[in-house]
Amino acid sequence: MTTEKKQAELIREISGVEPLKCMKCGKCSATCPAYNEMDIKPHQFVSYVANENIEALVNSKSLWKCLSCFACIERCPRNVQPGKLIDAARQIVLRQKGGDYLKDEEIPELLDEELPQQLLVSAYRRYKR
Amino acid sequence: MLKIAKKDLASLFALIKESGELYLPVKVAEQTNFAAYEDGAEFDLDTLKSVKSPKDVFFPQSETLYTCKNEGKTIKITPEELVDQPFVVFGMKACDVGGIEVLDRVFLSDPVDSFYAARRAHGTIVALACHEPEESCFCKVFGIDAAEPVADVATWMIGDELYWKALTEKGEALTEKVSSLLTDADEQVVENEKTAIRAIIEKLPYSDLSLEGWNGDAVAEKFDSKLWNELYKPCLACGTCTFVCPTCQCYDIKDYNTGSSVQRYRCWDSCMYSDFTMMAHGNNRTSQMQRFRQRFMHKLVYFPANNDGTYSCVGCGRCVDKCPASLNIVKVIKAFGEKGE
Amino acid sequence: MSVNNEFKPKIVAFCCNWCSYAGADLAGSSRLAYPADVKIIRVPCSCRVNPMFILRAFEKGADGVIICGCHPGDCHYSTGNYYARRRMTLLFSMLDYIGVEKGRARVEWVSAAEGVKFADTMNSFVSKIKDLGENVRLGDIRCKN
Amino acid sequence: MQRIGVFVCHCGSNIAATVDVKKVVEVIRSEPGVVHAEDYQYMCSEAGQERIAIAVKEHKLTGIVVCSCSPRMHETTFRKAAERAGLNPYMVEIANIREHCSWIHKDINEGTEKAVILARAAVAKVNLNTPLYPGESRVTKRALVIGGGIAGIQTALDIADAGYEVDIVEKTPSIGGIMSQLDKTFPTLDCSACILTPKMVDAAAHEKIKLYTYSEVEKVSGFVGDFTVDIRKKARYVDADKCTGCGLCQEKCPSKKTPSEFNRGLGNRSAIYTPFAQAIPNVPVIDTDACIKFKTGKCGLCQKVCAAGAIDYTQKDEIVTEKYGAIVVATGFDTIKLDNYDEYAYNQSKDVITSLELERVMNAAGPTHGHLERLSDGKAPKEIVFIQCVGSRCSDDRGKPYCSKICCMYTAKHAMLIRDKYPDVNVTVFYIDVRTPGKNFDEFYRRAVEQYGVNYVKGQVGKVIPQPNGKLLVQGSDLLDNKQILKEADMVVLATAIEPNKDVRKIATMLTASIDTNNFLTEAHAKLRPVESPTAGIFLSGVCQGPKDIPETVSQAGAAAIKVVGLLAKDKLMTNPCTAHADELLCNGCSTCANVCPYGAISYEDKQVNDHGIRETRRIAVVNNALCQGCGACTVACPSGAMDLQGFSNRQILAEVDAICR
Amino acid sequence: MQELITRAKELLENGTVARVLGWKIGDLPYNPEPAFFETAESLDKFVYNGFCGANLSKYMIEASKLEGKTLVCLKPCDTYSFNQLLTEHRVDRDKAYIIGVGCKGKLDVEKIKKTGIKGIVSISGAEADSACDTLEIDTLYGKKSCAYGDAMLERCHVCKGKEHKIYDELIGESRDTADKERFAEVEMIEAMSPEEKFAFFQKELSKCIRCNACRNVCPACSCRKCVFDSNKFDSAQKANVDSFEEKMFHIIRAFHVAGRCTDCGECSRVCPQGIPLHLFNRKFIKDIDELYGDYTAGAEAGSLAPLTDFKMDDAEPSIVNERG
Repeated sequence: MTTEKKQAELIREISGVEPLKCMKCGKCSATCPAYNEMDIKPHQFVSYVANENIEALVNSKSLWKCLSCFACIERCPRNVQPGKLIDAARQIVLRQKGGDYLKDEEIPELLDEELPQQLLVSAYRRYKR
Repeated sequence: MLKIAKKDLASLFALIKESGELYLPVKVAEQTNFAAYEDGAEFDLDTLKSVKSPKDVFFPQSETLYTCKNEGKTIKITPEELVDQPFVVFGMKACDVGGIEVLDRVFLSDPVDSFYAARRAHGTIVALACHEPEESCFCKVFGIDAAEPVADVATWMIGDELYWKALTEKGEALTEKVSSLLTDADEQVVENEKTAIRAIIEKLPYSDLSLEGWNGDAVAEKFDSKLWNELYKPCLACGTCTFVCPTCQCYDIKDYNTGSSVQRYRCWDSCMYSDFTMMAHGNNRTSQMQRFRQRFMHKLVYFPANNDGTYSCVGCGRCVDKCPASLNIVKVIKAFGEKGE
Repeated sequence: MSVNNEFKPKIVAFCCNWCSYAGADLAGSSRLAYPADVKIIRVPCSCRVNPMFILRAFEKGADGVIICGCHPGDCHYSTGNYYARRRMTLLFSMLDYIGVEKGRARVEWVSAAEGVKFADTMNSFVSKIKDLGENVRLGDIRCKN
Repeated sequence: MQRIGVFVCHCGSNIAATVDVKKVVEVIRSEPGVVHAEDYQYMCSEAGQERIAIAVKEHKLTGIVVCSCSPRMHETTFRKAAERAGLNPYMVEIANIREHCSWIHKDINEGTEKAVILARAAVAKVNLNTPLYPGESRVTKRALVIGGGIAGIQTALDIADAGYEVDIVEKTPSIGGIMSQLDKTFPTLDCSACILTPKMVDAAAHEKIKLYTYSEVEKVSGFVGDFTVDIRKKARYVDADKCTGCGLCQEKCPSKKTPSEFNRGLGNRSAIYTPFAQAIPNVPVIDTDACIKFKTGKCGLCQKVCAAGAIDYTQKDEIVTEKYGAIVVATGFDTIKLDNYDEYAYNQSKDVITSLELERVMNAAGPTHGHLERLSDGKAPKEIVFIQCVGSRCSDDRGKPYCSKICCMYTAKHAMLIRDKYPDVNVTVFYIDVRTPGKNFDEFYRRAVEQYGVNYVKGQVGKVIPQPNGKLLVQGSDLLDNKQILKEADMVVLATAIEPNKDVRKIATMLTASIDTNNFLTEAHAKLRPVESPTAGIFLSGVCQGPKDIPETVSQAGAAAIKVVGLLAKDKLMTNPCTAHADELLCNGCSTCANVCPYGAISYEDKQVNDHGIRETRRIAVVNNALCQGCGACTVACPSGAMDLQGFSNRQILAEVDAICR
Repeated sequence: MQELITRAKELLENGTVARVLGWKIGDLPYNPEPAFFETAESLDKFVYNGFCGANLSKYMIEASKLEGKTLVCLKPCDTYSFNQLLTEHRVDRDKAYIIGVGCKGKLDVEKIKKTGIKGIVSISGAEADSACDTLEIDTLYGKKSCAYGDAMLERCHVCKGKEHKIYDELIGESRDTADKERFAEVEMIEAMSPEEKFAFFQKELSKCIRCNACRNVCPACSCRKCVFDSNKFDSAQKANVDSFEEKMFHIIRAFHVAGRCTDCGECSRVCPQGIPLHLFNRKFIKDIDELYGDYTAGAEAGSLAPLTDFKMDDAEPSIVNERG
């Protein structure tokens, strides 16, 4: 089994997402507030995992642009839940790096004034070990 | 009086087996029943009562009578061969032997049951006295002495030794065959054992059971008693009491289609079953009450009526031990006693 | 090995009238060979097959029993094979539990168009039964002679 | 003991080549019960059948085994031959020694041996055969159609035209159904009313058709050929015999604020109303919830203005009991509720509407008299966005897992009509797939794109955000350009999923017709019996069975009608004698069999039995032979073996098993 | 127990019930029998103790045919059986007044005897209101004792819980007795090789005497006439001539009660030969749970038994070959 295949399986396992359920309607991308920041779009996440193209996925900007707002999860008509895939891909990276993606002190300068407080808390919980 | 050390019993059994089958209590999956002794089998002389009585040695639960086979458009009938080799039953208790006497009255009287008769003729019974009788025993009530069984050979297990005494010609012959393993013994040890056993029997809870009023003349009054209507109610209509009983003798005759032939066989039946004595028109006894009554009337009234007052119960207490609904012949007798019926 | 070659298993196949029996007919009209050890009993539906039939076949000396029905979802009676599927699953599980060799009884879904599948199934089933050998664990001794 | 004759067919060399036919005859002769055996070149030929007839007479045969080809081929032939010879046709069994033997085995010994065993099995079975007689039940030559939409109307017309009486029960005040609410129909763009109204009139005028409008089916009993149905005729408070349909009452009614069901709530109607102008019957009903007379006791204006004196406030619901031979379910559909789809702002903005509402907006008789305008401010829209698959193809519990099938086409229709009438309006359609399988369907869709310049965007809309300026910000994907689109629209039209009418579950239960997880009625066979329910005598028409467009609905309606006619044409129903039956003395009344019966053929009765002298009343299973199809599911479900199947009885099958295992 | 008797007398006397179905004191310390009491006086012989293992729900089939209501004492596990009988229309709810009686685990005298205790004269510690952990046993051969748990029926060690699933009122305390894994024995057998499995069952079933106690006591075997007593399948063989017949009987019996068996354990309790018959039924219960979702027969009256139900995506029978 190739590394990518293993990783793809790992992503499926962590996320519990079955990418084959996707009917390629694009509603996730249509709904995503961070769409324009992303190089790989939410709906493509699904096909990247389905096609086991993980290397490109984990190196994408999108991975860290996703706000985990779960709009895509909420609205996906097929219960594919791309947001969980993105999250799982992040987990993979984190596990590989073996550490935190960000240091605490790096965060304030990255903050956007308009970001909701809740998101901050959520981000800390997610990315800080 | 002869004896043999308990540890040498395996050799004794091996020797007996050299000249024919040997049936004795064998433990299989925690339960002790009489079975043909085979090398490596675990014989068990400590358990007082085998689950089933040993009557199936002489009257198997199921036996083929004859076989029919199509040959073209004709049918060939081959009767089953009768037992013609000697065999020994070891370890029957006094009550079990009493049971065989009851069966004799049925199967050896005219018309003689040739299958049963052949087995009786070739079988030698070695009976074993009851070392420690149990609370469900009531053989005394039927005049049976558990301390001194009457069979071809009587034996007593006392401490680490088995005491052996031949009582009949068959018994003598068997003793002769195994004499190499037997040594002389002190009669007094056995007498002491008998006294001890009888003392326990006196203390058994059922020993004072009264059979007053139960006899062959009591047909009408017992039959019509209202008590049956209450007594039968817990009865599940299973055949446990019948199949563990040493005296139940009813059988059904059925056919088995093997594909290439038809085997006519007989198998134990139970008067507790709804299809017992089922005939073309239906059944004589239509309710469980009637079937229940039949069992006890047969044992305590009809049988004595036809057999010089002999009851067809020997007080082994197996039904007391095994009835799933805790019914038994003692409760029936007592219930009538209490009501004075 | 020579013993195995001589062993002619008795195999009973229960086929539902609408799919599998027709599938067997198609296998026949397509001249697709399978061993003559297989004898087919026609039943209206796989749900007509009572576990007692299967045990009875083993009792009387069958070495293998196969039940064929319409594919799930295609039952002529809509739902019969769904019931059959549960019944047979439980029965086979029990046979396995009491120590009967796995594979002595089988269920296959064969449609009326699957003549090839029917023949293939019978070929593989017969060879499986030949591997397993004679049915000694189920069966009445009285029927053995 | 039977007297069985065995007839072994050579089938030319088809059988004889690999089966020693003579040997089979010789061996089978010694089987118990066999009194005659012979072979012949072609048993199925006239001459072969004649030999059977002769043997039946000569040897006084009571049973016949034919060793030949598959029973699926010639069982009927030989049964008929036996019948002609005076035997019960069910005393015939076939041993299939061609398809299952001669054709697959090459070795003649092997083939012969197997043929003998198959013959033996058949003999063993015939030994236990008993004469079977098909049951008969009479057929009431009248059909009931539940639902008066296009499906129901068409079914009724086709049945009536074939000469049978048919009643339509419609729960609303008028027949017409959803089709009457449509403006134009794809792919020809005919006016819906123009093609539907004549059919409604035909149905009303047809001497064989009786309409029960504003009525509901209350109770159904009986079985195929002989249903008894209670119909509740709800009180209209208007005497249909007197009413002239002048409409004055509706005009004068002071209570005019009730949302019109017909206009999908986009306009209002009076308390006394007919749903629409062309309603049939053209007799109004009083909505007691809205009527001032009923609410306060005062008013009574309609009664005063009615010259015909048709208004009767004392009318009561009436139960009519009718007998039918067949029942057609044509209960149709509705659009799903969009309460769970907040992202499309349907409940927030009046300018987000469903396609069915757009039909009313576009319709000249609708709330805007056919002018395309925003319902919020009445302004003409310049930018319209259509969103496809709203609630369709959703595996979550908000929507439906299936494709609603009609949306792609009607959206193309709407887009085209708008672009045609208002060329300055931009139309954008967000789609996931465009599905146009149907005659002239794809051409129609392509016209929308190529001729009318409708902008199709592949991608779903994520959300619709009402803006302070009254516009609707539509945020969607363009998957082909891989970009997110933000578009300001004046109107958004949602292609809302359709679902079976809510009442269908209740009706299916009354009819013991099965229903799938989406509440569509199940057909008897998905491919071969698509217009019949598994319950005999119940037929399916229209969307109650699955999403359909009008032409499909009409075709299915016709198909259901011909099935009904086929049934009603019979004076009596011959029922398959190979049905289940319960041994009364063994039955426990435990309901296990009924639980597995796919046809609802098993019911329970308290019966007096005499069980070997024990007389008691017992709950006992009773099989309705008209409904039972003979699958045998109940026979295995029954633990006591009380249920058995005639023609495939336990003992017959066991005899075959024994014969094979011998 | 006194509370139970008092209440029963009250209900008899005020006419709520026409009779009481409970247990009558036996003539040995351990053999109370199921009994009907029709008068307040007769209730003096009523007993409820550790040896009242009998599941009385099946007696309600006949009692449902009688005039008036029958007060029936049901232990928690018996209520499952009652519900199942109710589901199958075999008992009449309106004819039953159910007193849910407490249960502290029921005793098996065979287990006591297996420890070598014989000649039992009296037993203390088995009373329903006793909280003893040890049974003090007086015998003809001296005083003995036995831990309550060691004398308990197998079923009580894997008790489903002490909640009554159907009742009119509850009387008496219960004690949690489950201390073993319910499917452990089944799993142990499943893990055996086919040869070992076969040897195990061959040995156990060789003891079967076809007395039908297991069947006749079983509340799920409520058929008016068992298929093994009728000629419907030529299955009325009666005899134990060959091991096949016992297999056939026990497999088919287990199959017929599959999805209906409440695991009340009566079959194993009554078997005179001590065959662990529950192992058949429990295997099916385990299979059903694993393959078709957890299902407890009798937990709820009116539920659809797994064998009269299906899912489109049920496992194929070949799963048997795939599992271990």
